[in-house]
Amino acid sequence: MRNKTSLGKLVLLLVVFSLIVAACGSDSSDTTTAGGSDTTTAGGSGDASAVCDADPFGCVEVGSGEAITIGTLLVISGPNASLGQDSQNGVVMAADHLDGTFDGVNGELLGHPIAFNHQDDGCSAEGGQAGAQALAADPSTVGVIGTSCSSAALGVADTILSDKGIAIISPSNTGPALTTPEEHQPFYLRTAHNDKLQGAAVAKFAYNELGARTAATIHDGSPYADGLQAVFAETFVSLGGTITKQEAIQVQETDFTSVLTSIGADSPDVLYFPIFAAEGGLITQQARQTDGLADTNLIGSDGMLSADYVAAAGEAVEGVYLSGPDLSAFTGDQDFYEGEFKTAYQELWGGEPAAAFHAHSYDAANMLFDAIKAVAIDEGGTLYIPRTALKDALFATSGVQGITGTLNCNDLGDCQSTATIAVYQVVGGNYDTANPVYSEVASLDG
Amino acid sequence: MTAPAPAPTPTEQSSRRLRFERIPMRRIILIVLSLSIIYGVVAGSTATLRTGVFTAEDWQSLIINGLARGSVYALIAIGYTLVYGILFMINFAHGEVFMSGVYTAYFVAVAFAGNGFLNSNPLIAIAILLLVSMAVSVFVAVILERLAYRPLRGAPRLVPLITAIGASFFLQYTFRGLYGANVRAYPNIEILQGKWTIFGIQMLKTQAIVIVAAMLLWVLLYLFVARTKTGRSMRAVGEDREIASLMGINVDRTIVATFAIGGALAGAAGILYVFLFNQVIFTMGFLPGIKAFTAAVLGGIGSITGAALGGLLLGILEAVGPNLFLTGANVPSPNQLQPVIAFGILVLVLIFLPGGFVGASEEKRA
Amino acid sequence: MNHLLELEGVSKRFGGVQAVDSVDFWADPGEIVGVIGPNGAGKTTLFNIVTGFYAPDAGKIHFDGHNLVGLKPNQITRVGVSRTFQAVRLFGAMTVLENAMVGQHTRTKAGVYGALLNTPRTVREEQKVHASAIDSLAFFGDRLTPRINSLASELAYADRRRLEIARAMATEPQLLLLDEPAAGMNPSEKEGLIELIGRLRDVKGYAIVLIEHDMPVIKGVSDRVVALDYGKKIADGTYDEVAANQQVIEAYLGKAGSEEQE
Amino acid sequence: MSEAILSLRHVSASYGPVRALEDISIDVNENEIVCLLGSNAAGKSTTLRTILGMTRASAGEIIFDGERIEHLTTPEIVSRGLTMVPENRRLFGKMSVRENLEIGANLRDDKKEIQEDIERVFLLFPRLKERIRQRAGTLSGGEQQMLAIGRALTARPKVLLLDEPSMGLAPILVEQVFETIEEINSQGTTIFVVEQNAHMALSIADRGYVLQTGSIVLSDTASNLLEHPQLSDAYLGEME
Amino acid sequence: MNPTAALKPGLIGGTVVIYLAAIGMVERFQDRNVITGVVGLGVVLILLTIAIAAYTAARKGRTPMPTGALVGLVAGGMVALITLGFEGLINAGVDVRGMFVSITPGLLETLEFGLNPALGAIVMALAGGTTGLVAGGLVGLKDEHLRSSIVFAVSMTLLISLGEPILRVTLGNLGIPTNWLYELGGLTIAGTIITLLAGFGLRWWLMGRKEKRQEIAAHMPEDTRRTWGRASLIAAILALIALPWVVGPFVSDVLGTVGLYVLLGLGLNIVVGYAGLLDLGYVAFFAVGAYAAAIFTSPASFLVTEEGETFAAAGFTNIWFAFPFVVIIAVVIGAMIGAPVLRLRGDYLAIVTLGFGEIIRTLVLSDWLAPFLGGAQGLTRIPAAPPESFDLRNPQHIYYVILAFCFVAAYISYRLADSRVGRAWAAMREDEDVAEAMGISVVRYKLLAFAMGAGVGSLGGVFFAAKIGSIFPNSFGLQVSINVLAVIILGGIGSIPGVIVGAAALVGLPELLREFGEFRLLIYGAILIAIMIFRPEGLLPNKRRQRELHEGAGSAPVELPEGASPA
Repeated sequence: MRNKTSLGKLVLLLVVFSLIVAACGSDSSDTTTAGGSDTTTAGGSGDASAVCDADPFGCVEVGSGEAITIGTLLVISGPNASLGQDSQNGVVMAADHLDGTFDGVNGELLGHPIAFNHQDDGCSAEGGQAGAQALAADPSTVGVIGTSCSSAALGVADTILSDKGIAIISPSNTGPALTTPEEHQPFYLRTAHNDKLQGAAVAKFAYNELGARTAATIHDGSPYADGLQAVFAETFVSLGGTITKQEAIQVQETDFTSVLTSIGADSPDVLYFPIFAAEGGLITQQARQTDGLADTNLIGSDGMLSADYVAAAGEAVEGVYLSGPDLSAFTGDQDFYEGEFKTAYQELWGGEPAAAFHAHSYDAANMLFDAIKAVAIDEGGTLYIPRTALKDALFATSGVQGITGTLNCNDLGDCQSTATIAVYQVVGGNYDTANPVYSEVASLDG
Repeated sequence: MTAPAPAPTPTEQSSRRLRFERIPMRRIILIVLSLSIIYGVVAGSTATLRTGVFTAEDWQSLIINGLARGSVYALIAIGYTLVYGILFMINFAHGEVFMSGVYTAYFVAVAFAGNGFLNSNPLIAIAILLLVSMAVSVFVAVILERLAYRPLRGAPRLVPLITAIGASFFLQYTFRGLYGANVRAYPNIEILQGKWTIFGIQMLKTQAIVIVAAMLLWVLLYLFVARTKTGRSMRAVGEDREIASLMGINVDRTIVATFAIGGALAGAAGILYVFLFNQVIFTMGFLPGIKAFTAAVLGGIGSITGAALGGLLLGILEAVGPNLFLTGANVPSPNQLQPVIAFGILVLVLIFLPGGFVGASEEKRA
Repeated sequence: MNHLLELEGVSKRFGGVQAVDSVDFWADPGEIVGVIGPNGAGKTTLFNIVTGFYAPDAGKIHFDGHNLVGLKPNQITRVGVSRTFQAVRLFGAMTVLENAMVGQHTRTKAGVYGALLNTPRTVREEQKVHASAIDSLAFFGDRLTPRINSLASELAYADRRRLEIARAMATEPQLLLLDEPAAGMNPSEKEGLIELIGRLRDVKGYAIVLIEHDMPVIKGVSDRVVALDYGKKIADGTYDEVAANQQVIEAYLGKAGSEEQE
Repeated sequence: MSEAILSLRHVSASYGPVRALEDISIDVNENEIVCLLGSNAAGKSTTLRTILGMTRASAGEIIFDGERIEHLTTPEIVSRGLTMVPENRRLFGKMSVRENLEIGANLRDDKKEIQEDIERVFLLFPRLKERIRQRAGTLSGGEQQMLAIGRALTARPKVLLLDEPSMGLAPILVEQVFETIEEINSQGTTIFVVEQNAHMALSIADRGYVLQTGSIVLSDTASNLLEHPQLSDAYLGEME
Repeated sequence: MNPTAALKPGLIGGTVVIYLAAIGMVERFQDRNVITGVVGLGVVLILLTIAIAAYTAARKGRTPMPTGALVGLVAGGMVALITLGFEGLINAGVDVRGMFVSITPGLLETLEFGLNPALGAIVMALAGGTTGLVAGGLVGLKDEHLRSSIVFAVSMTLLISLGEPILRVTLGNLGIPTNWLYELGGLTIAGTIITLLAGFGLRWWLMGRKEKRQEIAAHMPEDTRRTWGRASLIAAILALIALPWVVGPFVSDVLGTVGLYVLLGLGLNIVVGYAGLLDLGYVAFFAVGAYAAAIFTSPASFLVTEEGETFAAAGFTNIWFAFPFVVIIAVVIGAMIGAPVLRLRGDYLAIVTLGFGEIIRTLVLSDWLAPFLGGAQGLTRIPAAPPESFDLRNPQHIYYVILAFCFVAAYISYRLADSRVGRAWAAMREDEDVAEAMGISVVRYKLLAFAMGAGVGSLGGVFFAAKIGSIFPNSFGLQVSINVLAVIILGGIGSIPGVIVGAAALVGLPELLREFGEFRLLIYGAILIAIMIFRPEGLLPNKRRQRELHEGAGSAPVELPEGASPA
């Protein structure tokens, strides 16, 4: 994971250099070849050159002992950095776990180490473009985990990478537009759920389970929140409810009492604010102190499904509903996420996860690793990974258990095409991912 | 002038042109602009009030709220105003001075919460937090002056302003590197929870405390500046640096003292801020900083009273403005437009009262 | 209205100070008027009022048929009044030539399009500006011409004064207001200045009003001298008349001095 | 001239490229009133500013009370007993009369004695006592000059420098001011005054120097200077 | 040698290293190989800092070599001690990372060279000392040729290693194999040695030829020199034209972004550099340009109806037709915003313009105007401009468009600077009162500058929209204004080549080092401060501006006005 500084070589190099300088020209280069290769069986079969020639985008060639380069294109600077950093942590952990343990050292894939090319999507279109161009330009990029923000992907990163035949899997793009038939790019997939699923599920939960008939929404100007609240409002109205107000706030603001007073004037049954931890926490606190909102149910979404949010909201968080993937529906090792994974996360990154998307990115990275295993052809230690075949393998992902649920990629790249969306309630200062108060299998087709 | 008018001579022509140019176009545009804004505000407000969406209690609590956040702006604004009063530079990085103290005190608060001290001895704990926050802010402010601003004394005015913008980013990202990018929640202090009813008005304890504490600090500062030797030196250096040194005042030390006092108030403002909003993040200084600066300009930069009034006014306008002016006009999501109102007011004040509400007119000719 | 510049009852107050108190003042074409008075008498304020930097509280100002009250400084320059400043205010980062070229601003028209397209008109205009600036500078013999490409801030002090006058000349004024042109000059430079001011009037035909403390200069150039004290005009006449005026002597030397003289 | 409390030896100073003072030497003896005369821009103010370290001397020595001070900062020089009533008064206009007087004593800690000194100033200028709470900026010109002198006095200087105390004052006030200066001198303070009102200044001074374009052209006793034919040439021009 | 003299620079150097470590820079940089398997960028950062401290101190000391070694030893020792301190705290069970998130096990491992703490500390101190010794030795090296060649060789090696993302791809495009040079993002050992030798030899050779060249240049006749100048200009233009195809799409994209900032910088330069108005809300015009272009052309816009195609018929769905209108709109808006506020003094104007920038950003984000401007969802699907073969979404294509408009803007700037208008601006910048007295209508010229800046800025917006294809409100934050300002300040306010250098350094370099994006603003801030303190005129200053900034006393009044007017 981290480069070690080889002291001996460094000193040697310095000495050699000064000798060279002193002698002014006498050369004593000693070239060492990097470590040997151990052959592991790769999943792909057949004659590499034939397969590669047949693939319209060719193959990525990973020489013996060379690393398999995985790109990430996540927001790691600016105010949203914690979101992207969290996702990036998930990707790194997936590589770490290739050898079955979280030990801070990357495992190997098919006998090759994993190298990352971390790029910043800046949570903006221009950031997505620049980062995608950088990844696309590197012929060794096998696949990309990203982007963090839908605006960095839509028409930008998805197009640029698809044009190059590089698969891109987003752990946190939820904007519906990305996987509509008009907009979808052939190499784009995502493990995040489409807003259509989550927004609609929350609306159904509010109307059917909570018996809410009036609702208000707040978004923070991000396409994510705006998209979710729009789907929610649409579904809620179609179910027969009334939307009293659709408000918006500015990020990095801290005082939302005037918004809440305005919403409180109608005393809605539900306030849905699918935003992020900082502002979400403040809204939760301030809503509890607002007169008209005393009996209003507060609902957030996976942008707030994090320890950060719970901490930020303080005691006011009690009773808040949060939607997200149904982690309890995971049929594999029940304790893996809560136990081994979360412990390792804290160990490695020095704190609780700041967002929910590290899980999605962990799944995305594993999806990519599995697909590589399936299509790579090993010839004498050199791997040949055909790009189109890799993409096809990714789109063929079906019934795979990830920590966010079962991954079934549809033709438009939604790997949570049928997802179990859960609503958790915060009780006793925490939400229990093992015991959702509501769970629904939602399907994009339905 | 009964005779047929002769062809205008060149002088007359230019005279006519001058007569046209003498019309104060700018003033006319400004009057039209202000009238239309006043019309919009009045019409919007009456429409809102007529709908009766908001009750009197709603308005009351909004105003209290505005006062509380305005009090925080006021304390930060005083830091801008003090520095401006003495150096005539906008210390753009003052918002980061504010952030540095309260963010550092967070770790003390967490430790106190961990061992129960925070709720067993809340007053002592809060006093220590206040001290830590103020000390760190003072430290950052003084270092900033020494390393970034002092080498630039006497440079053209824009040079220190640009430096300050640089310092703002530098400090923000230094603290991001040190303390991380996550939002962090201050632990709850139990005695601050709940509401009080004062003069028949219900308000949160925290709001009441913040308003009172800010007023107290303001009075203390006012007395400090008016009564102490250091305060007098600050005023003297602000009025005439050369004559101040003729009075035996050490100008450098006085400037450092000014930064330190501004820093101390920012540190205190930080703790009041977390009473209200109890979270910290490395970017938290930027917006309050800009707003406090706006408040300082509103009140008349250089004036301590002006900064306090400007802060309160801005706080109230932000809290009440969008709902009052825009709801009636059927603007969707009016509260999203808060910056438009805040900065709109700033622009209008600077156009019509270049010296702010309190300060004397700064323009040297009409 | 037969004077070139005519001030009637002009007053200006700053806070508690009546800087200019109901002053009548005039200058005729081709006339050189010296304005004298002790420090703080309101001389520079008077200049600032005429050139539009201050609006008078009361009074009328006419110049060449224009009412100057309410005009901005740049408009007043356009109708033909130009000035220098008490503390030389050159564009220090510009060359000597550029300073003089700026003076030509109101006499030229080229705008953005002209500059971009480099139209023949612009080219001609630039040539004219250049020539006229050179011409203004040449008026000072070999003092400025050899230095046209040096920075204004690099000039010797007296040359800066000269350049400021040259820059004012480049605006092609009818009336030139000089604020203490001799300040900081040595006696021989002052001699030259007296000669120069005379030449300005004779060759260029300007009317000139100058504020000056240096009495030999005032005596050497003025057709008429106006004395101010505490914002009031206390004397107006030839140099000898004004110099003999008891009020003027008291204003200058102090009462004690004048008593001793008696 | 060993008893000189303040002496300038071959001092030169410039403003940017312009030489303002050229090799000037001045001695002020204890308990004297010495005046420096000269026309506008002759370098009078520069001389005072150079003594106080507000403008740096480019050459020469300035000796005060046996110590070289040309390298010290202004506050350090003031702390040694030298202060100035600046040209145009330059009071702290936003402060009250009392505060202006108090700030003059900024370097002193003896509260009681400061109070006594302030009372002494009020004795000298009873008008100021009436205006004790007023903001200095709202005083009339004469009152401002009184306050400026009072502000300098509360520093208890050994030598008081005055820069054009008569400027902008009505003749009657000018006389008052100079009478006060004589009185201050008689109480034991050495005076070095820069003035354009030559007759007034010479009438109270012991000795005088005449400055012309940065150089001393005349120096003599006050009475001799009053008679000196060159004085009117150099300073008053050809007015007489 | 005075040992205490080494204390201060040593401690400063050590503090800087600790700072860099504590904010996480060392650890993040260590992920990047400099020489693969030998040394990472984090360690290079530490050693470089110590070397600089030692070098500076050694230059002042009379005995450079021991001074340098001592400074390095002090710095290294300090770092070692603090590292040990952290180890101790962590071992004592103190949750150091609870506060300082960047003090990670990985960082400590790096600081200890992967050895055990005590041994690591000794090695760190010794490494510091050795580095200082080498740095001091360089100072002491009398042979100018040798010293310069060594410094050059090391810097070139570092640059070639850091330039790996571009160089590997570029060389690959040119068909040159790079396996011998690069490995896992860093240089190979063999590559390092070859690069060092090549750098050393190149510099040595160049230095030898320098004198000869100077001699030739001195004797070159005037017209030959002019021919040479013209030839090199043509060569430069040809190089600019050939560039995108040599460097490939990624670097072309970066070049396009750099070009965009050059365009914006040239526009802001008119406002700040020529007219002297500090505008902190320049992004407003960038936003106006981008949104106007999108509204005219995007099928998502309210102007373009599903079937009506009213605007399509007028040719508006094409960005080429739209852009003149966009510029006119921006100029009008610029004048409208400028008119009421231009009389404000410098720093007030700065804040008001900042406010306008925020107002515009809020408006494009708002739900209120969302039906027109798209609100949070932005405006997407901005169509590619014809002809189809010249798709602007292709970085290699849009590069040419931006390049062309940069030339236009540079030409405008260049022509204006020396015209009547430029003189009026320069005069106004130096002294508004005197400019007014010279007949210059200050308000009119300020307005002109503002409007022109707005026009150029909107042009930047148009091509931004064309390049990205979809625009979102968060692309138009205060950050953009600050970036553009930083670009022109770094390059030199008022200087046209300065804008290019500034954009290349502040926009180009960070794009190439995107993986360190989190430190971008930190470095921005540091650069702004450093430039203002040490070189306020920028890297490639405009001559006139340089004088203004260094003048100080030059234009001050000579004698303090004795009879100052009662103002």
